[in-house]
Amino acid sequence: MSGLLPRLQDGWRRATWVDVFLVALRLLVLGIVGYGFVAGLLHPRYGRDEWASFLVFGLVIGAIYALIALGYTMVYGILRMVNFAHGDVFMFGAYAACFTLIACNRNGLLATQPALSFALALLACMLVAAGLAILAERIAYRPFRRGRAMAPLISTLGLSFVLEYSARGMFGAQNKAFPSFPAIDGAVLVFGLSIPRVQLIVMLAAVLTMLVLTLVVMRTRMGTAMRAVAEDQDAAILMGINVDRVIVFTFALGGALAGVAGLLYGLVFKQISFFMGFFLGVKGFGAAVLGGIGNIPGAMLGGFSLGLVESLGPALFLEGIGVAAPYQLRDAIAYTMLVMVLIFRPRGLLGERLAVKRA
Amino acid sequence: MTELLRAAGVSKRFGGLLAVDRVSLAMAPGAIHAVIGPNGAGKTTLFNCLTSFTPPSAGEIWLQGARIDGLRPDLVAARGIARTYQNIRLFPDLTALENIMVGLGVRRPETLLGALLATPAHRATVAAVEARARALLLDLGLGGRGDRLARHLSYGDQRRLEIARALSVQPVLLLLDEPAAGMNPVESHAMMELIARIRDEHGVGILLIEHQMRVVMGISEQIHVLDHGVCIAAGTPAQIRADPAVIAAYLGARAAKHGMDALEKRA
Amino acid sequence: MTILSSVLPRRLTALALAAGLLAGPAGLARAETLGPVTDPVGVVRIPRGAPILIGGLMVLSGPDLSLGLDASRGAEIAFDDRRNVLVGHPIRYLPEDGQCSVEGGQTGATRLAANRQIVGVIGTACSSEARGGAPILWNAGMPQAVTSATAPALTAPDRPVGLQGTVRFVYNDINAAAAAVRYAQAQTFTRVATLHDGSLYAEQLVRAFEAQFKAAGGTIVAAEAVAASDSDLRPVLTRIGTAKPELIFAPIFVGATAYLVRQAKEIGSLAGTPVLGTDAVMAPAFLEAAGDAAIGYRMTGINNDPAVLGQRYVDFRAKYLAKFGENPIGGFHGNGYDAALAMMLAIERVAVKDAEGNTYIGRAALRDALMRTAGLDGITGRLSCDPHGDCGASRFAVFEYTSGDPGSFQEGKNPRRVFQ
Amino acid sequence: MTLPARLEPLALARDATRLALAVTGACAGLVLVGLFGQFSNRWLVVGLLDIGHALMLAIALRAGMVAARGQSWAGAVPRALLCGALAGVLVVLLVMAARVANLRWMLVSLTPVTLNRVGYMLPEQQAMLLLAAGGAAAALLGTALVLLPPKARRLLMGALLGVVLAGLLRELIRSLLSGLGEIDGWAFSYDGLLPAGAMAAAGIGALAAARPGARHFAALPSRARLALQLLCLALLLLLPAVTNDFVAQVMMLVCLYTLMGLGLNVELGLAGLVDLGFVAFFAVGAYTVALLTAETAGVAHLGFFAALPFSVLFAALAGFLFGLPVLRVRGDYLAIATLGLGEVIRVLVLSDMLKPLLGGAQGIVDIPKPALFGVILGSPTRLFYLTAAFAALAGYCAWRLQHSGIGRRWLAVREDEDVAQALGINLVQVKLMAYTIGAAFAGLAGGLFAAMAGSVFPQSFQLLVSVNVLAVLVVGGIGSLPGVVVGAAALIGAPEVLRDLGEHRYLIYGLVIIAIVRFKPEGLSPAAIRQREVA
Amino acid sequence: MSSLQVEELCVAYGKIQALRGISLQVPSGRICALVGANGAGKTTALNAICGLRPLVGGRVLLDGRDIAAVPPHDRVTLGLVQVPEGRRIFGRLTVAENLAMGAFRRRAMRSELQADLDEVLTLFPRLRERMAQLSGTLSGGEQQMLAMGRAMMAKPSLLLLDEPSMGLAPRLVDQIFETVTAINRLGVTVLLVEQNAFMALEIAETAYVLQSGEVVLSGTGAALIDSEAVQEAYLG
Repeated sequence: MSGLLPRLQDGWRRATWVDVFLVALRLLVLGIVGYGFVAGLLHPRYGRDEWASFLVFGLVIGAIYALIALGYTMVYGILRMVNFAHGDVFMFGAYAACFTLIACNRNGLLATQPALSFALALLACMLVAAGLAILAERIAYRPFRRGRAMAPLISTLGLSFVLEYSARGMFGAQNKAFPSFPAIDGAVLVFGLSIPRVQLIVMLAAVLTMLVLTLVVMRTRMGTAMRAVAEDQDAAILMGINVDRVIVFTFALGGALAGVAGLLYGLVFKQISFFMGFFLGVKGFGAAVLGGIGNIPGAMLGGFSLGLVESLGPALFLEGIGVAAPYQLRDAIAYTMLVMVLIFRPRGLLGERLAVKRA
Repeated sequence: MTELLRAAGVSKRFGGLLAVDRVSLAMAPGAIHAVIGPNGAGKTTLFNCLTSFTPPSAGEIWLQGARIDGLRPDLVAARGIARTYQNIRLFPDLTALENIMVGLGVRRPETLLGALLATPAHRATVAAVEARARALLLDLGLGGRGDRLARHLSYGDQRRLEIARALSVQPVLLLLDEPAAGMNPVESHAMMELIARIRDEHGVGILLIEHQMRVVMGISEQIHVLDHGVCIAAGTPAQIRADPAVIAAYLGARAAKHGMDALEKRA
Repeated sequence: MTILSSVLPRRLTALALAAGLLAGPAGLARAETLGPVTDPVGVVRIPRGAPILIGGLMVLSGPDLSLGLDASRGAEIAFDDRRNVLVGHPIRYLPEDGQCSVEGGQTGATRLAANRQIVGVIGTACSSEARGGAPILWNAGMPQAVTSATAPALTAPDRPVGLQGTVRFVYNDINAAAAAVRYAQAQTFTRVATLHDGSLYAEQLVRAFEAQFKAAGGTIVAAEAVAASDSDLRPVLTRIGTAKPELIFAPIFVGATAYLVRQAKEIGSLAGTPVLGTDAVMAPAFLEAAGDAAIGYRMTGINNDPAVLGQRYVDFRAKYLAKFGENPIGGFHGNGYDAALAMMLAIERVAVKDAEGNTYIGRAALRDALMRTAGLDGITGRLSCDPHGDCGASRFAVFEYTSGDPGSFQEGKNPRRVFQ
Repeated sequence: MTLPARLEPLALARDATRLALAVTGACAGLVLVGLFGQFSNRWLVVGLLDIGHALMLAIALRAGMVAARGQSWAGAVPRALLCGALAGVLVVLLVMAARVANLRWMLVSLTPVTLNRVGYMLPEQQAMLLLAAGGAAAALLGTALVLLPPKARRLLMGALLGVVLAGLLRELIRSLLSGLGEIDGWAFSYDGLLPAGAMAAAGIGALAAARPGARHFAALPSRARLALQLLCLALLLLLPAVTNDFVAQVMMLVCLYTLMGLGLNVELGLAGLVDLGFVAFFAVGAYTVALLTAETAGVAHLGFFAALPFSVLFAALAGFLFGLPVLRVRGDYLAIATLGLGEVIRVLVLSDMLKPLLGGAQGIVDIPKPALFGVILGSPTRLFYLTAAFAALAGYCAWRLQHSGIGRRWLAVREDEDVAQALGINLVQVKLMAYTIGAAFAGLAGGLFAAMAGSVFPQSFQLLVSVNVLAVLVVGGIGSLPGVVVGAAALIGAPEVLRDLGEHRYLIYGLVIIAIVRFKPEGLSPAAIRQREVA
Repeated sequence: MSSLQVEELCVAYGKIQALRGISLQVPSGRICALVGANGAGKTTALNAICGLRPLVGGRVLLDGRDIAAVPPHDRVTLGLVQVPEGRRIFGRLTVAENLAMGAFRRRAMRSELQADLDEVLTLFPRLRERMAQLSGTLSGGEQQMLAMGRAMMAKPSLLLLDEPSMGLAPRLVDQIFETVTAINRLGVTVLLVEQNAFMALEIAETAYVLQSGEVVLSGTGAALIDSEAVQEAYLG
């Protein structure tokens, strides 16, 4: 690049002590990561199978993060607001799927018609979650459409409490076992690695869902309208688009995806609880921001990267340093990565640069 | 006499769009210049380059002999450039007085400890700042409105308050972005007089963007006409008024002939 | 002493305090004589016909509520079993939320302590609650029957004054860890991995186990930890797998253990490795969460005489389901029941009635009676207290689940005893 | 617009049915989430009304208010009566349906006992009649609340509120009044408020609502009013001393959150920096005091007052070091970045890695209570005064800062970063100062917390704390100093006082947050400057 | 084809009166121009007509019917379509998608939409070759064409054009104005807001000159072209 040298000179002219600090910070983090990585390589603890397992685990949990992140990102894309209750929408989706499957199990449908049961559960979780997401829009967003950003944030926070403890009151405080699905038990051999079938199915289902979403957003009338509203609400109104309806649709779509995530979560982890929405919601939010909030492919990328970092990170970076119980620190690794990405790429991995014209 | 401001070949590119294209201008201390041009001609972008809000892609900007392009905006302000905005950008939830005290405070910073303990030195500073702020308000015809929230001031008052706030940082160069926008002729005239008075009393150079030609022609010593980012003409009001390129830019290319005819008729 | 005269000095002290004169330190309630009873700590007078108040201090909300709410419900059933009547007075049970934190325990305890009519408290559920709450409660002369706070420090011989009102109806970490070590040795395991979830309880147990196991000549091949909110334990299990342990000691709670046993089955290298936990998981709730993956899972538990169990627990569960609409949600409902039972029995032993039918209970006497609980046939087993207030039986056995059906839960059969 | 007369009954029936359905839905929700089940065996007024049914009646009352909207007496009364009665019948029908359908495998709160309690254990027809009558009466009351002349409305409202408050806050009231004489027996029993007490409470409520002194108060010179207000404040401060330790404990928590709220207010309210990792600085402060004072930690064994400055200092330092890189991030991105930092700190504190220093999950115990001139500040009351003193100090600092040039610069940056920068304000410096000062306040709160708790555990430093502080701020009114106190009292104090809610605490907490934000989006006590302008 | 009647329109931004009671008549099938300097209130007037700005006073009548109760997005189905200032195309959508958004409210047969699309592409042949391109990457002139084409896909009977020539090279300006007359010939009433006054006045049958939120002059386009008042309005 020909402009590099002048840019460097220019940069030096403008550098402040903050920049120096940031460079030092970057070097420090890179140094720790690099040291841990190299030291880990020198004393290999894991074989090929373990690494492959880490990869698969990361992709599976990443797929669930990604599905949750999509809901955050779509709503943010349109309203520039964060929906704290989204994690609980996910939780309700999981409960809906769980109870549908239990009902199927009670009348024997689960054993005789596994595909139908699955379809019913899918339908139930998507409907319930979409319905709750619409409720969230009604209660926590519509009244504040033109207000300050803090009010909807806090009101969705309140809604999150309400949903969580309603679920506790309605469904009980115990960990609920997700009905087992004999049809998808067992493992398959992929490239000589034994991978549980359910994980393959979940990954597949997640990818399929994302494909469907992409099709909906990219190919349908409503999806195009969503993108149009996200970009310019007034211009969309001038095209006759009912912005309110598009927003409701967006919430419903995000909710449905969270519902699917709930079902898949249940299939993989086989138990659900009223409290799980909070943690997974925060992670999903993190994944959305990591990818660049408001950006749909970004949410997917963010979800998978977060999942992979959580599953691979401790083995990759902390193993070599000799930290005690590295997997206890995986949230710390995940959040550190998130913070680092935000510091050095303030709009996330795929986020756009600051809007060009402001004044 | 050194130049107050010199811009040489300033360009600003946004993606594929060249919003400002090699614009040069020079101002003497205490001069009043105007930048005019149709919507989207790059006038505000030029202001943004001068204040470093969006640093220019190319070119150099010198203020009183020191190079300032690419400097952090607050440092540019410290060197003595202050501005107002096309769509008024006051601090709406601060009072008029506080709006001005923000600007004054930058030049007379308070210490944390002083503020916490209310030391005599601190109280003296505060008193001085407040007195100065009230004087500025009075000066711009806003006396008695100091304790009202900026958002609740009338439009004309908001415009004047914005100018007062810009003056509070004791600039050597004041950039005014459409100071008379949305005003009726009487108000515009008053604004024109105010601008001239500010120049005389505060000794600042003034560069303004304005669409109301009455204002521009009335007070500017030099006018720069921008079209598509290019400076297509520069000169005294009389020169500009007669420049066919200017008329073409404003009224439409094909109508330039008409415009000339009309002008000639009037002349 | 009338209420008026007991309150006035307090108010005067308070006013003096407000004026800036800080009075002397508050100590234990002073010796008191009321009616026929004299007690070094204080006496509660329950007028004829008035209810007898028993407090509760357990986590009832937030992520840990399955510890406390479960125990609190167990206590409620114990009161129900007595038709809510004790020494001729109706029982009023006043549960407070300790939020499984120091500050929550403190706030809940202050609220209970403010109600001078409360004779004793069921709880705490978490050791951190006990840290915050126990001194306040005992300062007010209220002994506590602990349901699931297992930190050894709570009943250590040299415990501070504030903890001396604490009587524990759950096992003590050191004993449970010792039982686990004995089991590992008996199985001639030398390579053991440990796992905790960052909770006070699990971390403490793991550390106690590690120390004792190493002292006995064993090797800890992996000492791992996860976050309490983790549901994906497979990466950490993979890591444990590379150390090739013969046993995984993971004394974590119902939800996390269910994740653990399910996911351990998915890790090839851990397919045959047994997992050992504690009493906390000896509950149908665990089978409900873990299903068939529970089969083969082992835990340390009180070594009960089958005669004291059996039908009683089945009845208990039916009552729980009828009253609360769900099966027991955690592993400490039995401890809650037993703590309440012990409290009631202790009250009965020390309560004195006067001629008008008023009842008097000495606070120190109640604590001592609680501490002298012996041979109590509870839901969790036959309980006898040691001199320091540890009443969770110190005789341990190891149990193993044989079926994943929650309906088949019956101590002795599923889980069955595999070692004692 | 007037409808043809024959359509009137139809519109009436439609309105009433719609409302009745809404009421039924709300009541069903009450039962489903278990609120009814828990509260139906607690009396609001002993022998007359339990809290569970009181909640149902409140819903019907609200429906009556809605029914009266835009109506005259003639239109409203039949609507209300019909709606209330219909809802009563529907609720009983739902109960019958629930018995038949038996969904207990899914919905755990539908226990037979609870279902029976809905209808007061009566046979179905009688239950229907009773609930219908109750619903109609409550709806009628709601209608009356809207349509009565203002003065009568105020009286009625006051009486109702009086009873409800007396019923819910009975323990607080009893402990407050216990000094005045024997009120147990006629006003309160162990089960709650007695009918006679309820009458008295209604009378007092109505009297308070009539506000006989309001006009005199308004007529007082401003100086006297200020003095009166200060007197009220002083009385409030005396409350813990004259009541009991529980009140002191709750007020101390309120003060602690006020302290944190003041810190976050500097960051968010003044400088506009959204911070969801605020708890990190709180933790730094708490652990500093713990490490420096605890006998078990073995670092320094300082006294509390010697250690406290360090906790402020270290928290401020942490704020500075975090702020430096993170403050380049804007808006919602800043929220998640700070959230991440907070979580990283919590995980590290908890970790086995740092266990040798910080104790891991076992935390640090045996932190001595503060001692001032040889007096040990051990009781909640004394700790309350200590915390209140520091909160007042912090409040004074915050007030000084807000009204200084520094505060104005923060406000300018919050209102418009670009313009502030163009005025010569160094954004990095100004934001960093806000962040550091906010962190220092949190550190102070943390230090006090450690002393109050006597031990610190990582579990006390959850994300929820940051979120609560944020909610305190928003509920109180962002940028308003009195708002912080009001918000802390509303969100931290009120739930503690209403501890009877037990396991449903967070459910109610969430509902209250939604309601406050919905109906008072500027907060309960918005920034003074706005009030001044409005007046 | 629709007629538009605006009576005593008043709009305010907070305390600032942006329109102080303007009245306009746009007869069916005609081109009407609204000219004036920056800040005169032209764009505000269009936004008020479309319902994007609440009215403080006055009425907007479309074909004689008061449309105050019609929400802005439903005004499109009445045939009232605006091409906003600065084009406001959806830059992250393709050209084809942008055009499809224009037809968002139409429940027409696929074949009918295709026919309309063909018609629009005949008006703007440049767009045909760029159908799959992200519209944010188009040049300024192409974006203007797209904005107009998008509006045409809504089958307007009254088209409001806000500064279609802004920021365009003179050659393109000519082209745009030719298209405007072509659109008008297709039977669409046009209300044209322009800074490029002479150009607008040349093609407009009637015109209004706006200054500081008031109509200061009106008449036929041809009559206004030579008036000094227009000059005055621009060059002071």
